[in-house]
Amino acid sequence: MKVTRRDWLVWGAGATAGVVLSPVPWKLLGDTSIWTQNWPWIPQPARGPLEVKASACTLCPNGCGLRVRMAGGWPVGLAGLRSHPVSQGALCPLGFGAHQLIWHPARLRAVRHRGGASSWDEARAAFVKACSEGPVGIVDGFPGRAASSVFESFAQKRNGAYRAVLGPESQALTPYEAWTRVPARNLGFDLENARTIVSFGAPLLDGWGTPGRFSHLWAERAAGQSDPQLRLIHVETSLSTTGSRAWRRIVIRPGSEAALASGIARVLIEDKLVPARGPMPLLTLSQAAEQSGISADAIRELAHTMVASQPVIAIANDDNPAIAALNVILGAVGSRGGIVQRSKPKHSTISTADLRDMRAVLIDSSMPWEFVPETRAEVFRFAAWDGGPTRADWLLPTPALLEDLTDMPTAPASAIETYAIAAPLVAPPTGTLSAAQFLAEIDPAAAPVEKIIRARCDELLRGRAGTVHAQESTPVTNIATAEKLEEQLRNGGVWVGEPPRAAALRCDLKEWPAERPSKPSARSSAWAAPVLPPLATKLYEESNLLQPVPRRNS
Amino acid sequence: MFPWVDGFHWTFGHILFLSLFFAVVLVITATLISAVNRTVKNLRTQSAAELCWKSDFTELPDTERHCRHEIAGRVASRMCDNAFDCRRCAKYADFAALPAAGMAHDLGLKYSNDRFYHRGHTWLQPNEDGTLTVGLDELAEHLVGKPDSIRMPAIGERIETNGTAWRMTKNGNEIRVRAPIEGEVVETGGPASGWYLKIRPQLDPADPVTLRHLLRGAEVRWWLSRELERLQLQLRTPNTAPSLADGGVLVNDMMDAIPEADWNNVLASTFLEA
Amino acid sequence: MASAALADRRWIARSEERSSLGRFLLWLAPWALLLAAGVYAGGLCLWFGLNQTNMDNRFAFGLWIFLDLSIIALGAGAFFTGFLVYILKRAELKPILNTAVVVGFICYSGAVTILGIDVGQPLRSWFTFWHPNTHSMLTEVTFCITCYLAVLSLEYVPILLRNRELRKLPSFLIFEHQLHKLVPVLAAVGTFLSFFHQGSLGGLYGVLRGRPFAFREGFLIWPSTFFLFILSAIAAGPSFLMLITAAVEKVTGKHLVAEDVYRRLGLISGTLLGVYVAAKSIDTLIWLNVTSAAAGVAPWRYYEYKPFGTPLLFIEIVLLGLLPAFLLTFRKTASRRGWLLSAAALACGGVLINRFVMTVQTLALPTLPFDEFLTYTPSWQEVASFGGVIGYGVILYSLSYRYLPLFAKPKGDQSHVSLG
Amino acid sequence: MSARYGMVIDLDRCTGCGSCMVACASENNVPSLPQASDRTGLTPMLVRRISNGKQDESRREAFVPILCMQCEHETPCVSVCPQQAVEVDKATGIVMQMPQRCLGCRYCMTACPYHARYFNWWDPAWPAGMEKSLSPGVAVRMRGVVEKCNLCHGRLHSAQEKAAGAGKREIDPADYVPACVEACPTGAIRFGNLADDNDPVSQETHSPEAFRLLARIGTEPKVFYKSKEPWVRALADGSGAEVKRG
Repeated sequence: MKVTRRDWLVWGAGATAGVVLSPVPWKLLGDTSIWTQNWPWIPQPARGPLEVKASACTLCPNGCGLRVRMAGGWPVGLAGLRSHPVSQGALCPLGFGAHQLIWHPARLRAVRHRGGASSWDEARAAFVKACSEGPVGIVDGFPGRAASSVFESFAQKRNGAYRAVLGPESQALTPYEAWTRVPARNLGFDLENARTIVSFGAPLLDGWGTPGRFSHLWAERAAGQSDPQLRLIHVETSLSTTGSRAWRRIVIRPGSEAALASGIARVLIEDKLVPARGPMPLLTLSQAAEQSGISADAIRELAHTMVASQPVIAIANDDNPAIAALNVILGAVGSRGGIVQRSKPKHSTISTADLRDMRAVLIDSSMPWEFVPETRAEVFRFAAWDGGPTRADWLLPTPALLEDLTDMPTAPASAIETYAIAAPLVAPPTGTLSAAQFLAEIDPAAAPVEKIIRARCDELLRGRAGTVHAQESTPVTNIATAEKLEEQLRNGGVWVGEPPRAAALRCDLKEWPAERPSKPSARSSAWAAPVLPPLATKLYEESNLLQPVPRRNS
Repeated sequence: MFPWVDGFHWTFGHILFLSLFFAVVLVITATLISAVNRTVKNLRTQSAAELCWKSDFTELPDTERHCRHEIAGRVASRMCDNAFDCRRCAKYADFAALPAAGMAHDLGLKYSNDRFYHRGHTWLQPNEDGTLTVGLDELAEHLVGKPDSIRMPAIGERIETNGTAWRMTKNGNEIRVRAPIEGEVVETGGPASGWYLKIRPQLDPADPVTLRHLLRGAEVRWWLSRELERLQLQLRTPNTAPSLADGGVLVNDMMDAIPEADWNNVLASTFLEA
Repeated sequence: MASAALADRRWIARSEERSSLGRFLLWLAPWALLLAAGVYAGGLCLWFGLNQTNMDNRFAFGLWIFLDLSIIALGAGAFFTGFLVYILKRAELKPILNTAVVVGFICYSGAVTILGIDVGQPLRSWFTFWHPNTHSMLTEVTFCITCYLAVLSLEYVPILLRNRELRKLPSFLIFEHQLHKLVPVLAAVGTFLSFFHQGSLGGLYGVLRGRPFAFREGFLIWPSTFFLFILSAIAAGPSFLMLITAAVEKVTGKHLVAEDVYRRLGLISGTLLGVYVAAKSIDTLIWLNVTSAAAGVAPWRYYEYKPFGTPLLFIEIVLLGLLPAFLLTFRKTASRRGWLLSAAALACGGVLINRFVMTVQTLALPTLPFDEFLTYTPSWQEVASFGGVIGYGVILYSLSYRYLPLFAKPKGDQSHVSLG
Repeated sequence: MSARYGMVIDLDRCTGCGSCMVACASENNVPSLPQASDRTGLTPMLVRRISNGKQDESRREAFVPILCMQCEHETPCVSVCPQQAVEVDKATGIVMQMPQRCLGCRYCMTACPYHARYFNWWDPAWPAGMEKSLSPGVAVRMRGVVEKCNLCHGRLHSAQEKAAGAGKREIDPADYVPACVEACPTGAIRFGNLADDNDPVSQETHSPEAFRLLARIGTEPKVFYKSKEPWVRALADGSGAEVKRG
């Protein structure tokens, strides 16, 4: 029969009706909708036994205690370790996302020489050659580690220079070195016992020192109280988080912290608020007021408030001597709730040789990415991540946190001495070496990190002092062998020394140090890694909480 | 939605809401189904042709729906409202009684007084044996000439008044010829035989009402002259103008003679297509 | 071309005069372009997700919802005319019944299409039928709109089947005939559904106690916006029909509808608009003095944010409410085509503003005291997809006008024959 | 017996460090998409900086952690969801979001006065290998659905499993602590069972310093705030016009 247009119309109509009435389209709809609920390309979390391990964060010198949740052999979550005596279960916001840094797109996975691809052999050859041609400088961000002593001894042998670059917390303690003859690394702020804390721009609540330490103090003794046990007076040039949360907030002209300190000191002495312990500042009160941009009365009022509730301590955000001198006037040096000596000075020979004269400079991964040595030497830059353009001839990939064996000595500015070990929880990517491992390969005679750590545990054991804080705390005297001690520490235990003997610190300040304006610190926060955890980057971008930092790698 | 679906609660809200919803769905589907159902029934019974015709009739342009009595000059102006089925027309008798107009002038068309003419240009002639012969009238024959193909109904098939009698094609035009009367096909002819169908009518042809709806006698001439006028208007093209201007003799096989004309419309109005 | 023109002519009713095929296609071309752009933009949104739009967590609804609400309100003419003709037996409106159905079908199908793009997981849209939450206004809307779209399609079918070629199939013609006889039932169902979903669309915002600017007290489960939306929709629907019809007459240069039909529509539209404006004013007063105070917000604070503010309120209620209501009912103005149409335009504008205020302004205003007033500009994808709907509408309407009996012939009622 | 988990957030203790945000995102497998902005990102826990509007020395700032308030009465998002993708868990009082049932109509987002709901505008994605760091027990949400804080339901689940393993009915409260609570260095966010009158947190909600955001719209959140500072307490009702976003 002949097919006419009419037939087509009828069939078309019939077909449409038929299909719609049949279950086929609905079944298809159902299946597709279920399919959309798990697209094949949506990542699924790892299955596998969940285990929790304790360790220490190695991204900054504060070495907060880490509780690492692991699934399928990979870290899937970080949290603070409550048993840690200093960090007390807290982490900085960056720390909570740090386990993802292992996978950061900017992770360095191969040796690079002046932007081009290279190999460890070439790097090693170049470094050995450099060593044979002249002295090498080694720059360390977290002094006092086993790795640091590897650096130190290597530099010594090559009569090079070992240079430890300190964060603002430690820098604030350097002026006392001259007056107390105790190296800054053995000093600390006894915040725990202070009643009044005057911070000259130090971001006490925003990345100063060990995050958990001051925030706990503040939360327990100050937060929201009109007359707090712990009075936080924050001197700053523009509103900061710490300022907004402080008990009192003083706004001064940029760079006039020293002037204000002098003014306060003058008032303290003139009004006999303190027994005269030191020289009179050079600045007059009116000069101080004029420089700092607040009235003389305000300075006087501030001085009176400071001594109203003692002990009182002033904390600078740099190595400004005037503020240190203020502490001397306040009698805060060597007294409870002031600047205390937390440990005996160890014989350390920090050479003062200048990096400029070096043939080669090795920068450890513990140094912030921004750090660029003022030298024309060949620069060997160790880092786990590429933080963007920098002046380095060699980029050498190192293990990241949780991948490398590191010991973490006392945190900067801490009043008590601690010692922790971060044991590797996951294998580092192939082709990564830490600076210490690199040097050990070159100088097999030198003691490797493992040996030094063991030696230190042995030392701690022989010292018969202190306690190891883990789930339960054990006095060192109850620990049989160094192996046992090291094992405990490797499992996240923290050794804590005896409380500091404050009186033991003697300080004599002849004349008031020369005025100089405070310089903004080289290291704004303790964070040392070249990149941020992606989630932290997200936090910066998706909230008005924190300002994006230039270091960010997206 | 259903008790067995996760998350279903037997709350008043659910019951009220869903019963309302299903009621609505039910009504809609019921409407659809009943429409389909009735359609099928109509198609099965014979009423389909009538329904279609009535629907088509309403779509005819006004000019093609004038009452036969107006054409015959009995009334001034009247539109048919019975779809050309005078058997149903209540007013028929009254109009038929009125005097018709005088003789129209002679046309070039032959038509016989003993034939009945349908508005769809078929004629019908009663035979002695009670059957009726159906053919295409002269105007239509002139128009179509020799059709390319013809589809005749099967013998014994029933056809309906104004339904399809047979189909023809010419130069790609589908032509559906409407049946002048209902009945059963007893024999089929064709152009050659001068007639197309022999029908045994359903009703008695002797009964005057049976063929009342068909034109006869003088009416036919008036009607044909109107149809010619229409053709003149529709086919007014240079080469045809003279042949029709004076109602002169129609050329044979006009569809071949004047292919450029709008035959779709011409045929539609000739064979009463919507 | 000639043969195409002939073929095209076969599909056009014999008694109708239509422009040449060429001119018709020329007319369609720009709209087809618009439609194509819309399809492309919509495709982008479906394939790459809603990040293609400028909506965000705060502006979770944007241009699309605003325009959906608007065209659904304007499409209300369809059900309301049906209601008047079949339920209230107002035969004089029959001439525009078919065009009303087509306009309604276009509005609703367009809105539903856009909603399909607007949801994040279109493939799961049917979940609403599977796990309906009967407390949600959106469930009501989804159910009603789906059903009503079905109704509109059923009402559209008879018009479609009366096309000159399609009718040649007896089955189609009979089906048309039978369906047409049942259309009153559909009209009744449509009325029921429309009253509900027009209302629920208003309820959508009225129930948001989290948005004090939109939240309204109400009657039983229905906030006052429920009833206001119904009123404004049935008030604007006839006006929109007038505008469409007038536009078609302008474009085709034909006189399609008797003057008194316009006046009748105007009167209906104007009267309802008057009632609406009164109700709306009372509602606004209650909100200003009672509702918002109960929610602990200073109502006038909401009107401090520019560009929205009290001027918008004035425009919505007086300029685009009271004024057209007056113009449409007042004999002197209503009898003048120009006045009538501009009044109708104002009325439609009023409904648009109202839908805009309810959707966009509600989201722009802060709820938390430390929120800010946010603004949002739709992305080109959003605009284009909606342009597509407009293109689709014009094309579908033009086709319907060309090939279907949209405007029943002026001579009496011929739209359908009754048996015997 | 059924619990009513809730929080008291001491705004005086909040230093705005953001630890809770990162901890939350990490725990709940929130992707860190570079293309996301402050208006299109997923921040189930969002700390917002507010100030008393002053610009001089008297300017004070505070930080308000915003998360799902777990509204108890006429929960706005629950009643509006067209397909029951949001429900209040009777046993815990937690407002549960079921992403696999959500069709992404975002009506709940317009309903939430706290802007605590977020839409997945993009496909979730992580840098190569980083998916290994996803926290187990929390499914990744697909594009086109709404999500929000569910008080670390994954942790509740594992706590329940642990309890069941030990043959106990009730979970040990120590086993169920949301990530943000665990992360807060100042203990500003406190979490507890408000149905238990002996729970210190439940008692804290009755302190005169405690308040709820937009309490007057009557959604009765189970997340309380407290502060001694009057200007911060002005947040309690929407009329705190003097409080501006930082």
